[in-house]
Amino acid sequence: MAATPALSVEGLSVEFRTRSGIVRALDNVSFSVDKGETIALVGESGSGKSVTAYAVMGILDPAGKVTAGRAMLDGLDLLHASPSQLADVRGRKIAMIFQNPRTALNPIRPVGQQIADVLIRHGNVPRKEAPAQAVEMLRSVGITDPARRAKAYPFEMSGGMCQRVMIGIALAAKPWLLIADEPTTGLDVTTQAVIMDLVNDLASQMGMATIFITHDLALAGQRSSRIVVMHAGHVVENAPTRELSTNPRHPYTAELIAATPDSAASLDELASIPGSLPDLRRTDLPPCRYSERCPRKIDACAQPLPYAGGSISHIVACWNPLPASSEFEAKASAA
Amino acid sequence: MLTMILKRAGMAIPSLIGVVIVTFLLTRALPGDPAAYFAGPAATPQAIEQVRVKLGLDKSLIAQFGNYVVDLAHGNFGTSLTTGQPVVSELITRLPASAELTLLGLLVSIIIAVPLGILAATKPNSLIDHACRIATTLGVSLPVFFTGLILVYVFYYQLGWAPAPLGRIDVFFDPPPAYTGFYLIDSLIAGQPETFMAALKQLILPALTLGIFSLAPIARMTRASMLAVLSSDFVRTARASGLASYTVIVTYAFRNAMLPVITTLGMVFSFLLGANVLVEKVFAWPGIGSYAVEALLASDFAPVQGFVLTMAVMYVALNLLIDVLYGVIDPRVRLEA
Amino acid sequence: MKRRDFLKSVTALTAASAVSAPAVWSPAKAQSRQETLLIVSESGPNNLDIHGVGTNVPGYEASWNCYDRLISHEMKTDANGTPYYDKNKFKPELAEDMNIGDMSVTFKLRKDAVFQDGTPVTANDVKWSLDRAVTVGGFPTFQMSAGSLTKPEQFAVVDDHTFRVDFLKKDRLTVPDLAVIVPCVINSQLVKSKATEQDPWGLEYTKLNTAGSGAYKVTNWTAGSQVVFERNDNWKGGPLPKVKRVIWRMVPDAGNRRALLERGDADVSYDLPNKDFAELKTNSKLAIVSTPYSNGIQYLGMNVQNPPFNDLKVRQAIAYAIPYQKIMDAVMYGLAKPMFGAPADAPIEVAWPQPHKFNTDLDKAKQLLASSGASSINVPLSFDLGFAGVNEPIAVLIQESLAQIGVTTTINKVPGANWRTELNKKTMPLFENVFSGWLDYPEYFFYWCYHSGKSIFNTMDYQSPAMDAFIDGARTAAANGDTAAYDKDVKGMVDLAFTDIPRIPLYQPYVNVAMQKNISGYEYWFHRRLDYRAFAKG
Amino acid sequence: MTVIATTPQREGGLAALIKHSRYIIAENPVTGFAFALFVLIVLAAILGPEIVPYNPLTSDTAQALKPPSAHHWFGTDQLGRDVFSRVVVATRLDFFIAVASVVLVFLMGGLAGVAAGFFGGWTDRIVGRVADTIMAFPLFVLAMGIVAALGNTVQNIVLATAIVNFPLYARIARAEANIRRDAGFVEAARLSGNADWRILAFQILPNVFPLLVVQMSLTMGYAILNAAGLSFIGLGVRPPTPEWGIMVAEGAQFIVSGEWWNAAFPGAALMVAVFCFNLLGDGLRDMIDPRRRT
Repeated sequence: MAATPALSVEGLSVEFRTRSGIVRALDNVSFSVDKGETIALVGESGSGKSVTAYAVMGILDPAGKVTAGRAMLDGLDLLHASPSQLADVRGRKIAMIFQNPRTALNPIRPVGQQIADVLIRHGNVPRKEAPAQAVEMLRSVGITDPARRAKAYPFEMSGGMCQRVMIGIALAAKPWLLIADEPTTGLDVTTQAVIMDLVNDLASQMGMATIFITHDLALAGQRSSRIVVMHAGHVVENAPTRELSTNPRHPYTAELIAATPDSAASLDELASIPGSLPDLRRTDLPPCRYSERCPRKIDACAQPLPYAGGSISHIVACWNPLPASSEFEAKASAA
Repeated sequence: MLTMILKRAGMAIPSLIGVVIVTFLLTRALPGDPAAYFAGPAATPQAIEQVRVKLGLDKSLIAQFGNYVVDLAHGNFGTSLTTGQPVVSELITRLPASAELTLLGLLVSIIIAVPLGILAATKPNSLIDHACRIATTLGVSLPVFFTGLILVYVFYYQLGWAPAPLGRIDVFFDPPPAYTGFYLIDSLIAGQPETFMAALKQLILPALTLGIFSLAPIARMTRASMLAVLSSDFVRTARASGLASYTVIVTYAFRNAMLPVITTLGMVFSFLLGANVLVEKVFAWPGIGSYAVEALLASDFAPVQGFVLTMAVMYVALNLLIDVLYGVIDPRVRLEA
Repeated sequence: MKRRDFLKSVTALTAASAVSAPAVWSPAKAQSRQETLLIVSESGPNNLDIHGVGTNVPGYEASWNCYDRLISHEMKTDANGTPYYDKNKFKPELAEDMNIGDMSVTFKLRKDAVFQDGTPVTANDVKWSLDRAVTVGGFPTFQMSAGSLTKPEQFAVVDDHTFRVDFLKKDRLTVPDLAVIVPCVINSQLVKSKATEQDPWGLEYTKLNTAGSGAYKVTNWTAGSQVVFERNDNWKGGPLPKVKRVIWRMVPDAGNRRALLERGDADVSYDLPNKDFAELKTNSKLAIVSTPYSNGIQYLGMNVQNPPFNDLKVRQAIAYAIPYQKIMDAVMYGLAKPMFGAPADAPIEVAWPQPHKFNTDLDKAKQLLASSGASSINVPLSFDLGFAGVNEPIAVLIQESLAQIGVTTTINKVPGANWRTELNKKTMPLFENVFSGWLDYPEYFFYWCYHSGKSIFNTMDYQSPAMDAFIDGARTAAANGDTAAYDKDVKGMVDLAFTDIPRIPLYQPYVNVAMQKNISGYEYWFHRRLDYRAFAKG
Repeated sequence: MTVIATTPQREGGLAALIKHSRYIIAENPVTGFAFALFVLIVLAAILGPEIVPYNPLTSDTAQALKPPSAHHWFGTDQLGRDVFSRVVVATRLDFFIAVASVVLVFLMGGLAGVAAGFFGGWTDRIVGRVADTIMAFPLFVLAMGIVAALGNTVQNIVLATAIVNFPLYARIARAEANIRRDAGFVEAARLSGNADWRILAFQILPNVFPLLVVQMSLTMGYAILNAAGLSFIGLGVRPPTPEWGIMVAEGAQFIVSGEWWNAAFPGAALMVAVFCFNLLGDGLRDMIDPRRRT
């Protein structure tokens, strides 16, 4: 694995103190993303993918607490960095865009000004040049007539345009890593494709690592080189896209693929996954949180999860994974 | 923007009419009989009857109301029997006194309560949050006149720091020329720094009294609205893009949180106008509140009606001002109006 | 060191430093401060003209100082050395000379007297002013009638500087009635020029402006907050006053008024609670002068026409059940002359006010109540909210004491404006009130308080032909100078008032005035207001 | 960022409440403290007259204006009455004024508002106009006018406080009722044949009630302050009944002359009560809905 990891998350665990008890949102989550690589964090809503991103960015809800783990970015452990260190890194080295663009922008401040704020803060751009550079930024994210648009307010722009502005804000200081938390979910399909192309083009131009968080396995497949599947706060499988789609080892991933409509499969073949995510407040959670819904459950599943299962590049946390197909086995063990 | 203002003003007309009717009935329900009061201590029944006719109180209620409305249309608020002067001129001289005191009280309250509210919101349920809440609630827990009396006792009587509670300006200073009626502004216009200082010193204690009394609603509203804004998506984006905490909290969060706070300011201002009736009594302030109270106790209708109507108009004007301010702060309102 | 003394020493310390011309005054202001007298009181005038409709008591003070009258009173000194108006000796003011004939009195006016706008004072002004007083109605007209001055025809202009008043009937009160506040001399040219047909006497103008020849004129009046008087330098009515300017500020809160005095920011105040006066007397910083109300009594009145107080025994029971001494101590702090507890054998004097023989004796009260056969009594005890400072604690003490003899009362606070209406109705069963007459003569007091005529001050609705006979007899005896008949009638009316006891005198209140040590020249007048003309500062 | 997919199965009602309030108290000690104060006040209101050392009404002029001492913990007032007994006994009257005002304003304002929100049309317009008219009045002067016109009995003070607060309650109730008017469960209730008033009483009101409860605690504080203000200008409770407001107003004249305890102790009691009610209001709001803006 030649490329140095832009970000490596090791053993991340997060808990939330809520009115009705302690929620163990994340348990021992580990993955890494290399410079220029785009990986996808995939899972049902509530699987902890966004929590991971917020934990890494240090913008967890006040009730949330990182209880274990590290997130190394350029030698700095984000999880234990001081607020000022974090403030310097956020926006400059690591940036994030969110799901519903219109509410994610300041409603009473012109969009150009919002980009200029980041430029002034991180891009050490002098105050009087910031507005011009912001207009340039708007142009680079594909907004037509950026000079006029810069003075407009978010409510005067479409969802797609707002998303472009958000991307402009995120990439203003040319960060190393961009986390995109379901950036296109709120948009129509055509805009969705345009935005995703934009993100990929800019990422490759800047050699930027990208973590693409989505619940849409198909979309993840098209846009990322590696997929990390999460279930109820656990990373259950982490493998290159093609290998994962053709040879899913974890029963949950297989179920997910079966439940994802692609051009080939017809509607009625879609299987729905039985049961639902376990309540993470329970104190009697089994080590493998999928076991209660897993058809391949065996006695071993009561043991603490193995993390080294499968090859280096294809990790699966399961005592009774699906058999590895011949094609990948040889290559994996060799590397 | 203009259409919005006219629309709001239009909507306020029915409530103004309501105020006129209710005040008229309320003053007529006052037990005192002004004719007897103003016929003097040893008046014989005929003398009282003579005064009653002079005041036009012998006519039927409807006729009296008719005359009252006609007078009102001509801007004639009638004459106050307690002070013997036309109500209009009294209101003109006294309204700035009360407005200046109440506005300064509000300013003091904002300067203290808003930062407290923001501080409390940024660290919810922390020690500071509770301390802020306790401090501001203490302010509102004491009757305003008692706070005033304690402040006078401590800062004037014992320590001598504050000037004598003798009204708007030191006895031996002549008030500044009356351009606006606001001593502070007038003395600045007239370029009299010494008068400005004298007037300011007199204002400190009463404004502080009013300020303390209105800390709680403003601080509570600022905290609640800041809490809501701080948990919104765009603040999360601002934090995620590493903006300085000052920018996030003040430029991004607070500017959005100001909107509901401003509406509270409107309500608090009209609340304070009522409360400063007592502060005016404690600080011998020649304001509109103490004027109305004396008139009410003496069952002197004209000033009470004049006072309440002025307050109603001010209340409507205040709400219009708030709408305009809304427009200034929130482009959505401005562009949609 | 008791806590209160400690506080007092602290205040004495801080106040002392304040009095010695605090550094804040710039020289110009220090000089003007020296020539200005600052008076603080609870309420201010509602009209500058004594003839105005509904002019209140503070209004009297403005009129007294800004207008002159034909005659005024000489000064004598009372028991504790305070100058006290001599009710029997008159001194010239606008009239140089006065000679009283059989049925008239003729005045010679000063030649040099001028009004404040420079026009000379003539007999026509005097005629116009007195005609005005007897025709505007209300209190001024009633006060003139007290001295049998009722018709304009009585007033005759002999020549520019001679003026005659003809008597309708002989009345000893006529001449003194010309020295009270009401018959003041007004600048008739000026006021007539401001009059209109609905307001022939120019009452609207004189309400807001002073148009007289007095020692002071009002230069600024913002009702309810301040009145400013400037000295009229060419005043001829007497020696030129020393105080150049008088500022009279309304400070509603009694506590603040006391603080202003103690810190030396105010020069004079006269309506502090008795407790403050009593305490200020003991500390050395301020000069306190207490003078009994001339011809004034605080009393507990009962409506004698309706049960239960139409029964004499019930009234006597109440008279024995009142906690007189408690009232003197806890409410008046000794600053009043007791009107109760005279020894049983003490003879009735030819004077008023004088104490009655009742005192607190609950057993006697219970016996009287039992023998009266009155069933359980439950009545409201009303008083004027305007004077709650004194009336309320008295009411609470009386309520508690009456409860012990089975009489239950509920306290009823009546706002100032409605107090006169309630009095006029003469329906209140039990109430506290104070009455004092300007003319200090017993028959004058009894004529308004005990005579069966329809006066508002006969609040008890007391109708007694015997009492009327005594009062009328005394008035005619006084007019004819028949002292023997006069003494017999006065003793008769006082004795009847104490046996019928329609109202129970409690005490004769004091007029208390607190002044800084450097203020002198306070004089006690029948109207009990301040006379700025005699004051001096420094 | 959804945290809980499924809600936990229903624990026993009471257990949930205790766990829930324990969480609130732990989370927010101030509300806990306020609740303790509230209990203290209620106790003083109930037991007051029985446990006080002196009869609050007997005067003893020999003992007038004595500073706090062993027999008179709070000293004595102008007529020698024990200030401590009067302050404790006054709790009952002040608590009554607070509760009565709040119940009255809830009935008047709350119901009118709910009716306006639910029925809309004419009711809405009338209630709206009445609320606007009252809002346009300077609050305290309106209260004074009512008490001056009708006489200063306790009932009139309560009525004045209720009328002055009517617009606030009407507005809150109307907004809540308006939102819930077309809510699913209301439609369901209507479809299953419930008459309008039944829907109002059993569906809408229970939902509006929690928010009004928050406002009611604030109004309790306001009611006592209002009574005190009225006493200061002579329109308060009739003497000699002990009530904090009038005791503070009468005691105020003794501050300058050094007898501070006359006003200080009733003032402190009043402050503690209003302080407790306000904090309780904040606490209740957090318990019901932390983000809801009043």
